[in-house]
Order: sequence, then structure tokens, then C-alpha cells
Amino acid sequence: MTGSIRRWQGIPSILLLLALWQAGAMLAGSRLLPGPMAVFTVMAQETASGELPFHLGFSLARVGIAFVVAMIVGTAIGLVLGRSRGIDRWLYPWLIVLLNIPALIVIILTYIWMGLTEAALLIAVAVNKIPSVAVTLREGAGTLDRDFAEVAQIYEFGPLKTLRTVVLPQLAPYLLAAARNGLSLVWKIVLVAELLGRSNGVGFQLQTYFQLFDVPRVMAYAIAFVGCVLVLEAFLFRPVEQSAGQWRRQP
Amino acid sequence: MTGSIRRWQGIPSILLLLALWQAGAMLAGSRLLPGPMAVFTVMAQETASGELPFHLGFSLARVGIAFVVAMIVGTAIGLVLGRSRGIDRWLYPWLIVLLNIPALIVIILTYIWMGLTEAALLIAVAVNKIPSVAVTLREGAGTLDRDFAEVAQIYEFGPLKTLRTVVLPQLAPYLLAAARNGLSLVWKIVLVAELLGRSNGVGFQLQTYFQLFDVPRVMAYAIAFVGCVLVLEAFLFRPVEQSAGQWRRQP
Amino acid sequence: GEPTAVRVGILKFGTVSWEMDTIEAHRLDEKNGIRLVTSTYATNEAAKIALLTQAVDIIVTDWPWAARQRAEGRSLSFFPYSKATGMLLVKPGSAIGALSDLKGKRIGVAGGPLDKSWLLLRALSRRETGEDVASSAKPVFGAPPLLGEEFSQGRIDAVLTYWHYAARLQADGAKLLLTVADIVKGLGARPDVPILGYVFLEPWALQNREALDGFLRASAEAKALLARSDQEWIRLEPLLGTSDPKVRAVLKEGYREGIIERWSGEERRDAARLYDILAELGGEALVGPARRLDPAVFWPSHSEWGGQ
Amino acid sequence: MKIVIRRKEYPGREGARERCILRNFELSLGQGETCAVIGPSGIGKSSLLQIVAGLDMDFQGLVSDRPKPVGYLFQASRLLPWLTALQNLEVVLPRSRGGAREWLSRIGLDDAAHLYPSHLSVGMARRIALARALCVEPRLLLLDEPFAALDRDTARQMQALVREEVARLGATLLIATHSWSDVAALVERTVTLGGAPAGIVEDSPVRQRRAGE
Amino acid sequence: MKIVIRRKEYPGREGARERCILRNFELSLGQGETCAVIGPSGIGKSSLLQIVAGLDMDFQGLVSDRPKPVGYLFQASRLLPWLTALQNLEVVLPRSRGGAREWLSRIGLDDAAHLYPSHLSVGMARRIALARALCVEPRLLLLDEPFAALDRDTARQMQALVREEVARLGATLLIATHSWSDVAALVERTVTLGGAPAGIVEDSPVRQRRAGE
Ligand SMILES: Nc1ncnc2c1ncn2[C@@H]1O[C@H](COP(=O)(O)OP(=O)(O)OP(=O)(O)O)[C@@H](O)[C@H]1O
Ligand SMILES: Nc1ncnc2c1ncn2[C@@H]1O[C@H](COP(=O)(O)OP(=O)(O)OP(=O)(O)O)[C@@H](O)[C@H]1O
Ligand SMILES: [Mg+2]
Ligand SMILES: [Mg+2]
Repeated sequence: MTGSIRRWQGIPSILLLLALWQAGAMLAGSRLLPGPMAVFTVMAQETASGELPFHLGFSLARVGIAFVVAMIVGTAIGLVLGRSRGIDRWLYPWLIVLLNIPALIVIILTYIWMGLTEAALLIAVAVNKIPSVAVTLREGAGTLDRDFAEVAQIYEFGPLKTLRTVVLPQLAPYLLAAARNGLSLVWKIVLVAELLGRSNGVGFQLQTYFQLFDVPRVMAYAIAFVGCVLVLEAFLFRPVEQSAGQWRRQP
Repeated sequence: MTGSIRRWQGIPSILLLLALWQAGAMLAGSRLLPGPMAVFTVMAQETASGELPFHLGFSLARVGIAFVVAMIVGTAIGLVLGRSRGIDRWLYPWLIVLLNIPALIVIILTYIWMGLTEAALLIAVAVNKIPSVAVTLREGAGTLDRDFAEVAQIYEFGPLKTLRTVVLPQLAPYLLAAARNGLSLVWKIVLVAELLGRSNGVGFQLQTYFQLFDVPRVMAYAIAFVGCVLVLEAFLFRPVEQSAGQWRRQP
Repeated sequence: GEPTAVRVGILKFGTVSWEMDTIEAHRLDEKNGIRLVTSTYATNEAAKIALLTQAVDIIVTDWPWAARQRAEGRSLSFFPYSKATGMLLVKPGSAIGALSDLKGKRIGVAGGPLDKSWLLLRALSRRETGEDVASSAKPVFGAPPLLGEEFSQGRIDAVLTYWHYAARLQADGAKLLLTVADIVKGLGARPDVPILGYVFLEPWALQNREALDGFLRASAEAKALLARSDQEWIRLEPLLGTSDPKVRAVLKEGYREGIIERWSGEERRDAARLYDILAELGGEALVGPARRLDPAVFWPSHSEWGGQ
Repeated sequence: MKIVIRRKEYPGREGARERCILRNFELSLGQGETCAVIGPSGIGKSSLLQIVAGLDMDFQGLVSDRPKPVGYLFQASRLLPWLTALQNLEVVLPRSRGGAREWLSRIGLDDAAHLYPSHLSVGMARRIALARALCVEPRLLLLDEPFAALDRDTARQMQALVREEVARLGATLLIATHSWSDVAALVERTVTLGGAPAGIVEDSPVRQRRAGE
Repeated sequence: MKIVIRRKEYPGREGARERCILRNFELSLGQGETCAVIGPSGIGKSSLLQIVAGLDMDFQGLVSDRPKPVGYLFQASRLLPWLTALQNLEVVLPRSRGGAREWLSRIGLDDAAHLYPSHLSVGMARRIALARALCVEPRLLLLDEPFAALDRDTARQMQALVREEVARLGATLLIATHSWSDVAALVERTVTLGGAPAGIVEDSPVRQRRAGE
């Protein structure tokens, strides 16, 4: 099977999901669960009016920046903690504290200090997300095989080449898990941050329509983002996953 | 170093964190960032009045149940998807959709369908959390070494013994990452679920005091939970992590 | 026999909880042949979910929402609770003295762009200055507590927020520019048009007519008590959510001013007029399929109920 | 036991075509028979053993009447790295049987009981893997290059151990090896693989050198 | 190069005391000298090579004048499993040098270029690991049981390859082995380890059998 076919292999599954959703909506009665038709109609309206692209664009930009920053910083912290007992002893408890402080509080505090600004949002989201990436990568760093590190040492790979050819391939599954979970987490935190103190973005719209109990619109916005993630899955995460795992001895 | 000393080794780090926080609070001025003294005073008041134990108890019970259920179900799903290409092709996209649907929406919809019941809360939280565990464990399952599976097959371990002696030791770092991230995620979702439809629990209190902008109280409730997690770290996750990793060839 | 239970969803430190507490303290529910059961929720949305899932019988919210839900098939009814909703505040000593001064300023708006007070303010500014504040000024939407903080720190010039949040800012010296009642008056409607009210499912109301009437009587009696007795407010102190006596005083004032004196056919007609304004500005996003106000949303829907 | 492999292919990977490794391989082994498979590196000895063990089912052909239980010394010992030497033996033994400690002393590694595999020398790990294969009292014993990692004296002791156990259990023995010492010490028959894809190029009894050893 | 190991201990683990493996080990090797370390399984040969390579610094003693670069054939090949055979060679070669393909054909594995290590036979992986150790043009070559996994013919070819490269590069060679064939073919000096903790029990030149091979 070639890569490009694999890329689209999720489509039947998504179609099935839509069909099930439609059936469920028809059974439940549209008032309780708006079906995909109702939601897509609303989505089309909101797209035509320019509202959805506008707000989705803001949210995507925020998610994108916060995600990249959080992945890089979180991976770095996780690796350091996973490799150095001494630093781990001092910083790891902080990580756990940070990990378990509700997003709400971090967001409120950053907004209070920095005002209702874009920078405050990005910082709040990154602070919420970094511990989660770091915890996952810390576990990954703990499994790095010294045997291979010694190969790198003997053949004098130097830090960068070691990272690229020895460390990252071993961390690939952890990075993928952190990236997928991370994307969804960043997105959820961006929503909260938007609904608490921004005047645009999907979270802001969700809050508005949630107050009105306009479930189809709420779902339209959420699903627009989910669609973006599915595209990212097909074009980024899936291919990376496949090429990162093909050396394993598997059926 | 014996286990019991290791268990307490996080304490100096936490004390340092408190000291830094106090210093920061004194610099920032108490209105912007209440210091640990202020927060602990409030915490003592709320404990004396019985409010904090009451609400924290409810939240802990919810977190506990949802966490255990989500870990078990999520691990099972993750393993199945990670091992079976066919099922993965059909179910994995659903997982990604579920992973990226905002907690808010899942919670609202479950409440609307099932009413404002405890069961609805638990289901909503589990549905939010299961995909995240599953995604992590799916990556873990992808790294399971067939060499060892063959050993289990030759010596006829049977499914249960294979799981215990061959699969779980390989998955330990993934389980730990999923558990730590999971606990914090369950807790955050429980907060949202409580503020959207329960009359008790930390989430309910947080939102109430947020509306009054009583930041010390908001922090007191959050920190009480963080304290519980730190205890869990010291008595459960840390020991498990240490015993699960000691066979590795590491400095 | 057993008095019927009436389940009311409230917020812990919300104004409704004061009234309910007064009812319970004076056993006004028993006197009116009902048993009051309150459930506390953390947010307005939680209370709405509770109503729609019939976890409670009555909540307090605004009538445009009830009207919209009704148009979407959930037959909700509305009975007025208070006309106190929002206030537009500016900094003490601020140069802003009228709507026209808001031009180019940052205005914090609680509740988002479809908030009723905000829409009415926009309508009024159009009528008075010919410009829509939404475009002439810079609105900043956010959670009310955060907007309060932004305002205190001087990062926004004015704030349009719910009156009990405004109370705290007023106690800190913020200057009241307009109340929503002023705005309504400015739009040519009677100032007694309520914005908030008890909302319940009509079928429930029809089945439990006596209980509902009993509840509304108890509510009216509690309001009357709170309006005349300062003693009551001392009892309520723990529920006001503040230890600042200045804020308490403002809250008491605000509550009393919100009490509705008239609820006649004229107020209903004015309500319909306001609804048209909201529908025009908020569009379908706000009102959904209910382009016009269905008068049946007001309880009781057919008799000419004359008010208190 | 009858082994018939009409065709064994490995799937092609990027840049490499599907490769046929074994073809028209047929071998019958009576219960208690001992046989060595010989052939150069990469010819398919380990692949053959995987098939005989029933681990690899992806081939055209059939393995019938496989005796049970099977003891398999993999070429890369495959001790479970998260279990100590002792636990690695205990884990394959039925709880009731026990005897893991005795096995450790039979291979001369009492001291290593509590070491994890990553702390063992390669030869030590090899011996523990051998003990693991023997301690289940196999009726079919598959040994893949069993003593290559061992020095001559240790290898001799281990050969003796295998001979003794195989005789005691009446086990069928199949060894993949390139050591003539193994052949001489342990088997009565050798099968030589050759060609590409590989098949049997020679199947001959071993002159009884055991006595003269 | 001078190797002085006064004491090498491994830390104790649960249920096992700290163990001293090597004691009073002293060895000087001139540049270009070839030497084999001999001793029974588990005595400490691999531990010694790790120290000589500079990978294990946790011992009392000193390794001075270590020639560079080092080529090290680990006892468990340690190919990077996520790289193909070819990439495993390329990764150790400076980009400019190249020559990975030629090395593959020198060890007779052109066909295996695009296979991952998990798809190689043990002997094939061994040869690639050997090529990896040689292709960096080492001045110090450490080989840990280099040919144990290979059949006799392949082993002979590889021995020849090593001999040729060592001679060409003037490299110092240290082999841990238990194969007399390796000793005869490759080294001019053997050091025998013995005792517990191990030390040198014999240090003797090899009678020149190379010619008679
Ligand atoms: N990382 C380690 N931790 C603890 N003990 C170790 C470690 N590595 C090796 N040992 C111990 O050191 C001793 C020597 O091991 P080493 O691998 O050097 O032996 P060797 O001479 O190479 O044996 P073989 O011929 O079997 O490869 C063994 O008893 C082994 O258990
Ligand atoms: N999982 C696999 N996928 C693809 N090819 C494989 C796989 N396993 C083995 N091969 C190929 O099959 C051939 C035979 O391998 P095998 O391990 O059976 O050889 P062997 O005779 O045991 O060699 P050695 O003596 O070196 O162990 C080799 O060419 C190898 O590349
Ligand atoms: Mg083999
Ligand atoms: Mg060794």
C-alpha cells in the first residue's frame, strides 16, 4: 500500500461516524442532538458570513504557536529531568504542581498580571501545556538505551547528531503521544482562555452560543476545529508515525 | 538510598517552591498574587468550617472513579488499536475526533441526555479522558517487542500471564505518563463538569469564588487538590516508577 | 396533604439566593402552601441545563432566552423577577459623561457581543449619537470578574457589567454612567420592563398552578420584606459574598431598585418592542427562529395579570 | 515430527523485493532423534527454527506432530530484561514445579540469581536462556547457535547438560549451529542447507564420535 | 597505550553485594600491537574492553594514550535498529568520506543494504557491526567476540579483512575472544584473565602460526 492511499484510509471511518451520528440524531430527536445535517448547515451559514473563518483563524494561530512552543520547551525539560537525577529531584515536584493547577487559575492569574492580552493567553496556554509534554518525555528519556548512547560516544557523533540519529528515534512514540494529546490539550486550553478574556476565537464564540444554548452552532465551531486536526493527522502525524515505526519487528 | 528516604526527597523542593511563591507574592503585592500564608490561612478557615473537606471529598471521589475507569478502558482500547491494523483503521479516526471535541460539549450533551446526575458526570469525564489514555497506550502498544511475545508463546504463558509479565513491563513508562497526565486531566475535566452542573465539589467552589474574585479561596481549593496529588506521587507513582525502571542499563 | 415541592436553581452568592433565603427564614413557603427546595449551581449555564433537564422547576434568567427556547420547541414561560441587570461604569473623575464620549474608548462588556444590555446600549447609542458604539468604541469582551480587574487597573475606560459586579466597583468609587433601566427608558419604553425573570416549563406550570402561585406569592412577600427591612440584610450578610460594608450597601440599594412595581399589558407590549430591537441587532444568532416575540412566553399567558 | 516448507518468503521492504529464503525443505524427525542444521550465515537456519517452533506461520507448508512442550534457545537469548536471572527461570516454570534455583547451580550461576539481564555477561545470559529452554522439560528442544558465545570449557559443560537432559526426556533435538564440536557432541544426524533459496543439500548421519570425545 | 585498572567494581543491587570484577590489571600496548584477552565466560573481558574504550569511567585506575579514532565491535552488535544496514555505516562515516556501499560488498552483504537490523540474521548483523568498527579507520580497534556467531568460512574471510585493515592502518588491536582460531589468525600476544576478582594470570606471545594457517 502506498503512502498516499494510507493517508486517505481514515475517510471511510469518518463517513461511518457521520452516518452513525445522523442515525443517532434522528433517533434522539433533533432537539437533544443536532444531526450532522443541521450542524453542517449552520457551519455553511457561519462560513458564508465570514464568522467561522475569522474566529477559527484566530484560534488556529493561537493553537499553532502555543503548541510549537510547548512541544519544544516541554521536550527539552522532559529530557533534562529524565536524564539528570539531581535536577529531577528539585524540579520534578514543581512540574507535578504545575501540571495539576487548574487551567482556570493559571489563566486568571496571567490575565490579572498581564491584562487581557494576546501574550497573556499564549503564556497561560504554554504554562498549562508544557508540564504535560514534559511528563511524557521524561518517561521517554528514562527508557533511552545506554547501549546506543555508547555507540554515539565511540563514533563521536556530537550532541546534535546524537539527538537526531540516536535520541529522537527512540523518543518517537513518546513525541507522537505528546503531540497528539498535546494538540488537543492546547486547543482545549485556548478555548477556556478565549472564553475568559478574548474578543475573538472559537472559545469566545462557543461561550456566546452556549449562553444562548445554541447547540448546533456550538457543535459547528467545535467540529470545524476537529476537521483541521484530522487533516493534520493525515498529513503530518500519520506519515511520521509510519516512517518512525517501520523498523520494528512486527507482524 | 532506601525507598522511604526517596519518598520524601521531593519535600525540600516543595519548600523551596513555597518560599519562592512567598517572595513573589511580596514583590507583586497581595492583590495580584496572594502568598502562601494568605492562602493557607484561608485553607485553614475553610477546613475548620468543613467546607473544604466536604467539596474536596466529592471531587476526589469523582476523580478517583473516573480515573480508574478511564485508565482501564483507555489502556484496553489503546492496546487493541496499537496491535490490530484493521480495527485501528476504523476506530482510530473516531478516537482523534473524540480527543479533540471540547470537554464543554461532551459535558453539556451528556448532561442534557442523562440529566444532572452523578452518572452523567462520570461518563462525561471518562469519555473526555479515555481517548487521551488510549492515544498514549496505542503508541506504547506499537513498540511492544515481538521477540518477547514469542517467548511468551513458546512457554505458553496464556493471555493473563503474558499481560502481566511481558506486556505491562514494556508499557510501564507509557502507563506512568498516561496516569500522571491522566490524573491531571481528569481533575481538570471534573472541575468543568462540576461547575456546569453539580452543587458541590471543588469545581463548583472555584467558579463561585471566581465570580466573587476571591483569589485566595480559589487558590486554596486548587492547592488542596495539588497536595493530594503530591501525596499520591510520593506513595504510588514514584515507587512504581522506581521499581519499573530498575532493570534498565543506566548510569 | 403534603405541600408541593418547588425546586429552584440558584447561584450561591446570587441575588436569587437572598430572596430564597428570606423565604426559608420566614417560612413564607409553608405559609403559601409549598415547600421550597433550592439547588445551588456554579454558573448560569449550569442552572439552564438544570432547568432543561428538569433537575429544577424554576430558575432566574432573561426573557429573550426563554423566548428563543420557546421558538425552538421548549415551551418555557417567564415571570418577572427584577429589572436590575446591567450598569455602565466609568472611572471616578473620568471625562466620559455621556454616550458620545465613549468614542474610541475601550469598553469592557460582560457576557459577550450578544448580551442584552450591550445590544440595548448599542441601540441607544445609534439613536442618540447616530453611531454604533460597537464600531465607534472598542469593546473588550471577557468574564465579569476579569473585566472588573481590568477596569480597576485602568486598562479599560468603561465597563458594562452585571449590577452585582458593578456594585463592587461602585464601592471602590467607580462612577455610574447609565443603568440598563436608563437605557430602556432612553429607547422609549417603560422603565419597569423586566429583563430577568423566573423561567419554568409551561407544562409544569399548568400542572402545578397552585404551587407556582404560592411560590410567586412567597417571592413577592420576601421582596417586600427585603425592600422595607434593613434587619433582613444583616441576616443575609454571609450570602452577599463580601465583607465590605460599602459594597453591601450598594448591593442592598441595587436590589431594592430592581424590584418591579408594575407588570401590566403595557410592560408586555414594551417588552415586545425591546425584543424587536434585540432581534434587529442580535440577528438570528441571538433570537434563533423567534424573529418576533411570542407573547405567550409571559406567564400567565392569557389573563390580564395586573402586577403587584 | 514432519516439517514441510514448500516456500518461505519475507515480505519486501522499501527498496528491497520480496525474498524467498527457503524452498522445498522437507525433514522428518522421529521422537528422540537429534539433528543439526548446518549452513553459512544468513542462509535461513534461524528462520527454519522459528517455523519449526510454530512462531512463524507465514509460509507455505506444514509442521505436523510437533511434540510438546517446546524448549527454544533463541539465537539472541531473549531473556525478559525486567526479570532477574532467577525470575526468568521461575516465570516459565509452573508454580508447583519449582527448581529454578537448582537450574542456576547446574549452569554454575548461583551468584547471578538476582542480577538483571543487563548486568549479566553475554555468556551468562546465554546459559540462563539455555536453562530456561531445558527447565520446562521439553519434548522438542530447539537450540539456535547454543554455545557460540561460550569458552571451550563452559561450552563442554553445557553440551553435557544438554545431552543428559535430552536423553532423560527422550526429547527431539534440533540445533542450528556452525560448530563441529556441537555436532560431534550432540547429534546423530546433520542437515546441510545450501543454495538460494535454500534447500537441503546434504542429509547425513554423524559418525559416532561421541565415544572418542 | 597504557591500561591500569586497580579496581573495577559494579554497584550492588537488591539482594546482591557490590562485586569487584577486575583487580590489579596492568597492560601496555604499543601502537600497532595486536593482543587477545582470553578467559572464561563472565570473567570480565567485556568489562575490560568498555574501560579501554573509555565508555566506563567508573573504576580506579587510568587508561592513558588511547589512540583515536576508536573502532569498537560490541559483543551484542548494537546496530541502531531504526537505521538500515547501509545507514548504519553511513551514520559513522564523515559525510565527505563515503564508502559505505563498498564496505557492504567487502563483507558480502550488498543485498542487505536496505534491510533494518531486525530483518538481518545474527551473523549478518555481526558483519555489519564489524564493518562499522573498521570503516572509521580506527587507530584502536576493540573486538568483542568478533566471529563467534559466524560459520567457519565467513569467519575466515572476516579475519582476513581485519588483518588487512589493521595492518594498513597500523592500528592497535585488542580482542576479547575464546576462539583459538582468532588468536592464531590475528594477534601476536595473548593475555589470560583468571581469578576472582580477575587479574592477568598469563601474558604470552603467540607462536607465529600465521604462516602455517
Ligand atoms: N552493568 C553491570 N552491572 C553489574 N554487573 C555487571 C555489569 N556488567 C557486567 N557485570 C558483571 O561483570 C562480570 C563480567 O562481565 P563481562 O561481561 O565483562 O564478562 P565477559 O568476560 O565478557 O563474559 P562473556 O565471555 O560471557 O561475554 C559478570 O559477572 C557480570 O555479571
Ligand atoms: N523478519 C525478517 N524480515 C525480513 N527478512 C528476514 C527476517 N528475518 C530474517 N530475514 C532474512 O532471512 C535470511 C535468513 O535469516 P536467518 O536469520 O534465518 O539466517 P541464519 O541462517 O540463522 O543466519 P546466522 O547464522 O547468521 O544466524 C536473511 O537473509 C535475513 O535477511
Ligand atoms: Mg541465525
Ligand atoms: Mg563479554
